[in-house]
Amino acid sequence: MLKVENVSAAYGQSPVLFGVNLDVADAEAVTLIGRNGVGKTTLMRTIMGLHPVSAGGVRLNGEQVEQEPAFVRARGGLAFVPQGRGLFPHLSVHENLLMGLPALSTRETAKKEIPELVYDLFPICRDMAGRKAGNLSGGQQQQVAIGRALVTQPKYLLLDEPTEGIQPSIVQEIEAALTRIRRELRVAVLLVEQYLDFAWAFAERYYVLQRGVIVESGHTARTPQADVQRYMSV
Amino acid sequence: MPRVEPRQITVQPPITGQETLLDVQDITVSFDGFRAIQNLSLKVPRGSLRVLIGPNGAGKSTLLDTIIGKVRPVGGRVLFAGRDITRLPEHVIAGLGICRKFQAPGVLEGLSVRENLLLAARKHKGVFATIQGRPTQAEETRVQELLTLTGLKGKADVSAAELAHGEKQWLEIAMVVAADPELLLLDEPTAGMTAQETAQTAELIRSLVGKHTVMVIDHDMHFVELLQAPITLLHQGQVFREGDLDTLRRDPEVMEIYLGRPKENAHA
Amino acid sequence: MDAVFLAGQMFTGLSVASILLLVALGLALSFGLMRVINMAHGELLMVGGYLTYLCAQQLGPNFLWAAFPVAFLGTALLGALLEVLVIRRLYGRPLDTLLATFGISLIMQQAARQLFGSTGVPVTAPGWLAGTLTLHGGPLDGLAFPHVRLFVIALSLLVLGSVWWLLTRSRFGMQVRAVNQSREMASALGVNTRRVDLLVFALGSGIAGLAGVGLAMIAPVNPTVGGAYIVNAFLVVVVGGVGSVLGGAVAALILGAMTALAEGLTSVSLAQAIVLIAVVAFLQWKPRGLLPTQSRALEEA
Amino acid sequence: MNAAQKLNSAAHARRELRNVPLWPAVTVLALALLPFFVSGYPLALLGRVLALAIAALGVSVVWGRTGILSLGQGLFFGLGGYALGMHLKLVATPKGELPDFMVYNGVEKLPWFWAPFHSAPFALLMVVLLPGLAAYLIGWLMFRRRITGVFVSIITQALVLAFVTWLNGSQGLTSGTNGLTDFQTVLGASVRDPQFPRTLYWVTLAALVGCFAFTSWLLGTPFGSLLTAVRDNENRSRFLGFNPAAFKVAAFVLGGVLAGISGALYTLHLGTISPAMIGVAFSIELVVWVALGGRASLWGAAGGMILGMVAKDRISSAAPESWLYIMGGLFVLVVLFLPQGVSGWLQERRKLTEGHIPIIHREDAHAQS
Amino acid sequence: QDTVKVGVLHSLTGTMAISEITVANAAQLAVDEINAAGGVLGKKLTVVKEDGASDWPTFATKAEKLLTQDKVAVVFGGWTSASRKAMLPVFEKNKGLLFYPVQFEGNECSPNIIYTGAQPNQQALPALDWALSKGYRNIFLLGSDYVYPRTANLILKKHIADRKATLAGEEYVALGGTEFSSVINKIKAAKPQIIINTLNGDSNVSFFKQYQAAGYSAKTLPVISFSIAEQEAQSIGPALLSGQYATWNYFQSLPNAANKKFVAAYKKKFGANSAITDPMAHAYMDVYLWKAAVEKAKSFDPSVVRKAIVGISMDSPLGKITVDKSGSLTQAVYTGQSGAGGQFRVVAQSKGVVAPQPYDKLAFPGKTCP
Ligand SMILES: Nc1ncnc2c1ncn2[C@@H]1O[C@H](COP(=O)(O)OP(=O)(O)OP(=O)(O)O)[C@@H](O)[C@H]1O
Ligand SMILES: Nc1ncnc2c1ncn2[C@@H]1O[C@H](COP(=O)(O)OP(=O)(O)OP(=O)(O)O)[C@@H](O)[C@H]1O
Ligand SMILES: NC(N)=O
Ligand SMILES: [Mg+2]
Ligand SMILES: [Mg+2]
Repeated sequence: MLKVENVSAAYGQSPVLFGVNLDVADAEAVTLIGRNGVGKTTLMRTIMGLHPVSAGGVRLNGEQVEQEPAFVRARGGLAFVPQGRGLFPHLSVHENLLMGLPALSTRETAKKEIPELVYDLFPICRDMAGRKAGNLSGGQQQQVAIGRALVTQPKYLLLDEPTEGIQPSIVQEIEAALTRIRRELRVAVLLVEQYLDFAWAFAERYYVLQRGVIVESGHTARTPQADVQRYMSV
Repeated sequence: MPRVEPRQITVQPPITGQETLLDVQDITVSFDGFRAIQNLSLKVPRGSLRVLIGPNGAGKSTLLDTIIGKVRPVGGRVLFAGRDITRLPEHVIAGLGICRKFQAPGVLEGLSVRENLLLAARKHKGVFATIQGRPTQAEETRVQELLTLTGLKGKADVSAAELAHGEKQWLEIAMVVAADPELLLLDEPTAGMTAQETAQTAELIRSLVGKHTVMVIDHDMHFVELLQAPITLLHQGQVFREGDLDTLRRDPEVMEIYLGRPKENAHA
Repeated sequence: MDAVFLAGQMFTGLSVASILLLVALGLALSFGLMRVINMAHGELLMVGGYLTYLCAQQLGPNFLWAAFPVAFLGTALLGALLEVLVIRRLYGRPLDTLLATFGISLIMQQAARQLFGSTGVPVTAPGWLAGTLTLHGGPLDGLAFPHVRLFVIALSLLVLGSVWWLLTRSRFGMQVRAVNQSREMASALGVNTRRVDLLVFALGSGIAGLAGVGLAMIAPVNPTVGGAYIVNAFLVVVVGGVGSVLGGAVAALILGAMTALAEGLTSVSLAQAIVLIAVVAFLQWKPRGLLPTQSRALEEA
Repeated sequence: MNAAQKLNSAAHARRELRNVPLWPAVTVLALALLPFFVSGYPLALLGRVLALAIAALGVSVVWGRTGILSLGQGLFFGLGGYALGMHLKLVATPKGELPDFMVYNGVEKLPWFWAPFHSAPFALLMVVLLPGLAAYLIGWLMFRRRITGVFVSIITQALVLAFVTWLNGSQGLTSGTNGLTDFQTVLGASVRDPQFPRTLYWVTLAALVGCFAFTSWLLGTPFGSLLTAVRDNENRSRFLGFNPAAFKVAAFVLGGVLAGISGALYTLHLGTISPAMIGVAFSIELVVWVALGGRASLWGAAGGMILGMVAKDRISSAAPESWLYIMGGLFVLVVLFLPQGVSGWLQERRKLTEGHIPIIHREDAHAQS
Repeated sequence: QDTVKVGVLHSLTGTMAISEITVANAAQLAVDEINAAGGVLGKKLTVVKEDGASDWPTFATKAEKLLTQDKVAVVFGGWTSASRKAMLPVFEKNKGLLFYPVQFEGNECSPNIIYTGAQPNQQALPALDWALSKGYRNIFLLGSDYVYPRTANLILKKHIADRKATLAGEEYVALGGTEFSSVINKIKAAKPQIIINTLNGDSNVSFFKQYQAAGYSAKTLPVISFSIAEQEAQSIGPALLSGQYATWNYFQSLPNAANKKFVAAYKKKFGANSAITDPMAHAYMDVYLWKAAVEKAKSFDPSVVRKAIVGISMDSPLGKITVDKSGSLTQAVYTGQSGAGGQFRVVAQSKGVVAPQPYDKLAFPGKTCP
């Protein structure tokens, strides 16, 4: 269970998140939606430990981790694919994938290698293994970034707008890949998306964030997209 | 305004019967031997709207890079209003009337949103001109309009560094529009936007066409549909197909390399 | 100019290059990888020199073998201390590291002055390093290679090889490069970035200590000796291409050869100005150094 | 629009400054009246540091505004100083004779580039023109080739070292390490006249005020925004049609000219100009004090220089054997705890008390490459 | 008031601190001794110590501070000629008095400076004479690149030509330079019989380390130095320097009684391992010289003291010295050979004392002090 309890966060003196509560059960798919600038990215970064909480807590597998640095959370099973992909531009694609391994350093049981599944899901990781990641096109980078997150063998995968700038066929592939990941690896996913179609097709539950506050949540199956559409309009 | 030098006007007739504004002739771009663009030719008539689609890595952004002088082709040339701009410095190309929105938003972080727009709207771009000239009334008005149009009015005096990703996206679009160039190059303008914002952007772009020439890259087929414009599909650095969206949607090869299964390209 | 003189100058070039390289390698780590502009690097060399002196005092003529580990560990520890107290708080602010480490260099100089006296301490190379290897007969009859110089060349090659291997061939090196490119993402992937930073800075400092041992054989050991090397060391890193160890090696060779040539043809005091101008001219041609690290992403962002 | 957001814009900060012209006026007036209450060494010291504050303005433009950390400001400072120094040396040399150091170095004829410095107007022109041209040339060579960040810092450092090495090595032409000393009269006024220190102080203050006013006016024009734009996103400004190199060169020239004026005045204050006062260490020191005061603001830069240099003088006299510990420690502490300098810290505090949003740009964007 | 302030202005930090700190110490020792013996004209001396920081303009500003703010009666200080030249206008303008303890190039005689270090004819020329007398006739001149070595060598070259000896070569290295490969290579090609060395500061350490590494020694190619004294010998390492020569007005090993007392007192105060050098001895003696002049003038007024000092003569650690009217000393010259312990054994000395000659007759004909 990944639990966000009453989290507030700020940039300097300007608050962005106000007491956000959210949870993701094991192997569950949850989507977080909301307009531009409401704080979705900030929340993801706060969960990952890349941005400090000003109040509240984050619980990972029952343990309070809001004071732990990001690498401890990564080792505890949290993986993050940021908006903008966050590849290491000067490292090759293969090296980028290898960089997922340090997260396994404290897990004795884990095999410390790149799972074959990654190549299966994203063949580009093999085809372009030697290229500098910074030189890939946007869509190519997105795939490598998700692949790299999988190398860490996460329990919870945080995805910040993974379909942004991806060609339609690969969006389908990513969607399929994410579904496979959930099914085969039983990884829980917290997905930030602007595209309700995709979000609704993929996730079981949803949260709506508005100006730093969760204003609604529920099950995608029971809520028509149209009901949340108003939160997305200007 | 670029001066058209007669001897450089191309002899080829424009496709749509209008004057050709952008004429990409047989360019090849190579990165350490990897050919991101191969012998690509493309003509865009003045006042038209052109959509560029294609798989990730097809070379769309690289094509724009080449037009604005960020990347130099190893072969071929780019004519703008009849003038060969292939080897001109970037700021000169921009000065001729080509402005681009980048895929990753590029705004001037140390300045306020308003200052970003004012600089983009400036007509005179030399060192001494900037020392002398305060913004003109026309520039101020234009900036006000754009602030309203893009919903950034409330953040006009906020430093651009503090904007969220999507807001930066809007700001950059507004900057390109404020620059009032002959040719606008927009690289994935709607990435990260909601459906409604996407529709707004399409409307904005359509309103520019005629007075301006616009080339748009995007992966969002809803958006592309709204633009109602001829489409060029690039693949592996070459023009793969040209046509309208419906034709392309029926093309099995296009589905294979780009659109995916027909049922689901609704959402993406 | 006769053949022996010319050959001698070529050896001078090699010898100068080896010193430049030795001094620059530590910087290539802290500056090239962590973007820390360590103006106290020269003072870390100085510490290496003083530690060599202490070894010589304690151990007599066979001090050299002890001096290497002692100087390496001693300066590495000092580097680690600096990292924890100061550098750690300045990542992402490269120009601020320059100012802070300049302050540190002043403190270290003054500390050395008060601990060891202002005059400097004598370190004499052991007997087996005192001789020369002299050619007899042939066109280069009389050409001499001082043992000390050969020793420094060997030392710099050894350090170069180790650093190159560590950075480009080891897992640790990969993590270092990753942290350098995005500290946040590296951390989000489970890398303890603080530890990596600490180790890299300590390692760079340790290498400065090793360089200090080599330099003590041919140069003074006193509170201000660091200043003599710092500018040239930065030039080597820059000309080589920031972040490129091999580029640094080539740059050191070129600078060394140029120095020797200019000193041979003009006067020694003019040569330095000539070399400095030549470096600036070179950067006109290759603004990012010999082997730059380039990427589309960095430029676009 | 809420008040909080309002203040964050640079434009607004400038407008606000113009609304409170009181305290600058008071400061200048107090400084102008000072010679009636203070004399001797304290006045000389203050005059000296006011001269250096002019160079600090240049550092603020070049570094704070444009993001170019030049570690070679000493070069331009020196050119201004030597331009004036050569004139003063010629004036102090009896007619028909060569400057003494040339005689001792076996030089028999006045070198060609010395001759025009007999003319005072020419020398004064050169105080501005020489550093300006040098900055133009160096800036053009560097920025045209898109050399950025630490590369610029290291190249400028190398250049100043080359200049100093050349000065030291060309004793017949430059008097080498000794530099130019023993001046007698300045534009007809004897440097030993008891009134001279006061006059010099006022001239320096006037020059500082003039340079300050000009620079702050310039930064208030769109040109100033362009410098920020170029600093934060060179590519963006380029693709908007501005030539970043031109703006960087312009800023660099301004910084160079200010350093040159500063160098000339400083030479008058000290009565000597020598390589020792323009080298690498001096150039770094300039930057450090500007950082202390706050590089982003002209007030901060000038104030930092004045306070820093006075503090250095006092501390080194009070503890001649251990002042380096204090100075070194000060550098470290300032950088650690006042990343935006004193002025940045004050501004942040003001915003805090008024409930505004402070934004700290931790990254020196230009230094990333 | 029963105290009077005196200034001590040397580089306590920076590159020159290597040489100057101990000189400041020697001046301090003399002041302490004088205070212990009752002071000067019944007044105790208080030292105002300032750091010139190896930076010439700082010498000027600190001198100005000492004169105008502290109002010291006299300043003891300076090492490099550049620092002296920077201070000179300050002393002339404020009518102060500076005692300068180091050998220099001559060509200067300010009424406000007492030059007690050697003039060229009290060090460089006697050294040349000695070398020629030993049969070393092909000479290489090596120096730091600044005014003293350049001018000293200018004078030496005139005399080398005048004496029909030959100049094998001439090379200068920037102050603080540490790389001597090329220089040694050039020396090798020039095949001199002796090197006259005017390197200053820590360049000497580098030079001698690399000179020895290249296979040279005092036996194969002797070096006679003007800036290497007991202290430098200590930091170079006495072994490296063994057998080499230096010319000075003073060596720690001089057997006179005043020197024995001075050496013992210095070691007592600053440590038994201290090495004592010519500039230190000059600085120590300068304070006594000033005391003698003040007592003769019965005034602390610098201009009165300056007049009174001419003709004063005393027994000092350097032996008997006299102040001539140009404000320089008449003093003896010694050439010493370095031994294993870092001490110099006197191998030659001038016949009696040598009068100062601020302007060399051959190099700068017709020039004299006013
Ligand atoms: N570095 C920063 N400094 C100050 N404010 C910031 C910073 N980054 C973001 N903000 C502000 O925080 C708020 C939330 O930003 P965030 O990036 O979390 O939004 P988002 O929901 O992810 O938006 P988008 O959909 O556009 O990615 C925005 O109002 C933004 O202006
Ligand atoms: N600077 C570069 N160095 C090396 N390869 C590059 C560089 N820039 C682009 N490429 C390569 O050229 C190809 C085309 O890239 P480009 O960015 O133009 O694709 P795109 O069509 O814009 O893709 P996307 O839709 O993902 O943005 C890609 O394979 C990319 O890896
Ligand atoms: N006078 C000297 N040694 O500089
Ligand atoms: Mg976001
Ligand atoms: Mg693209």
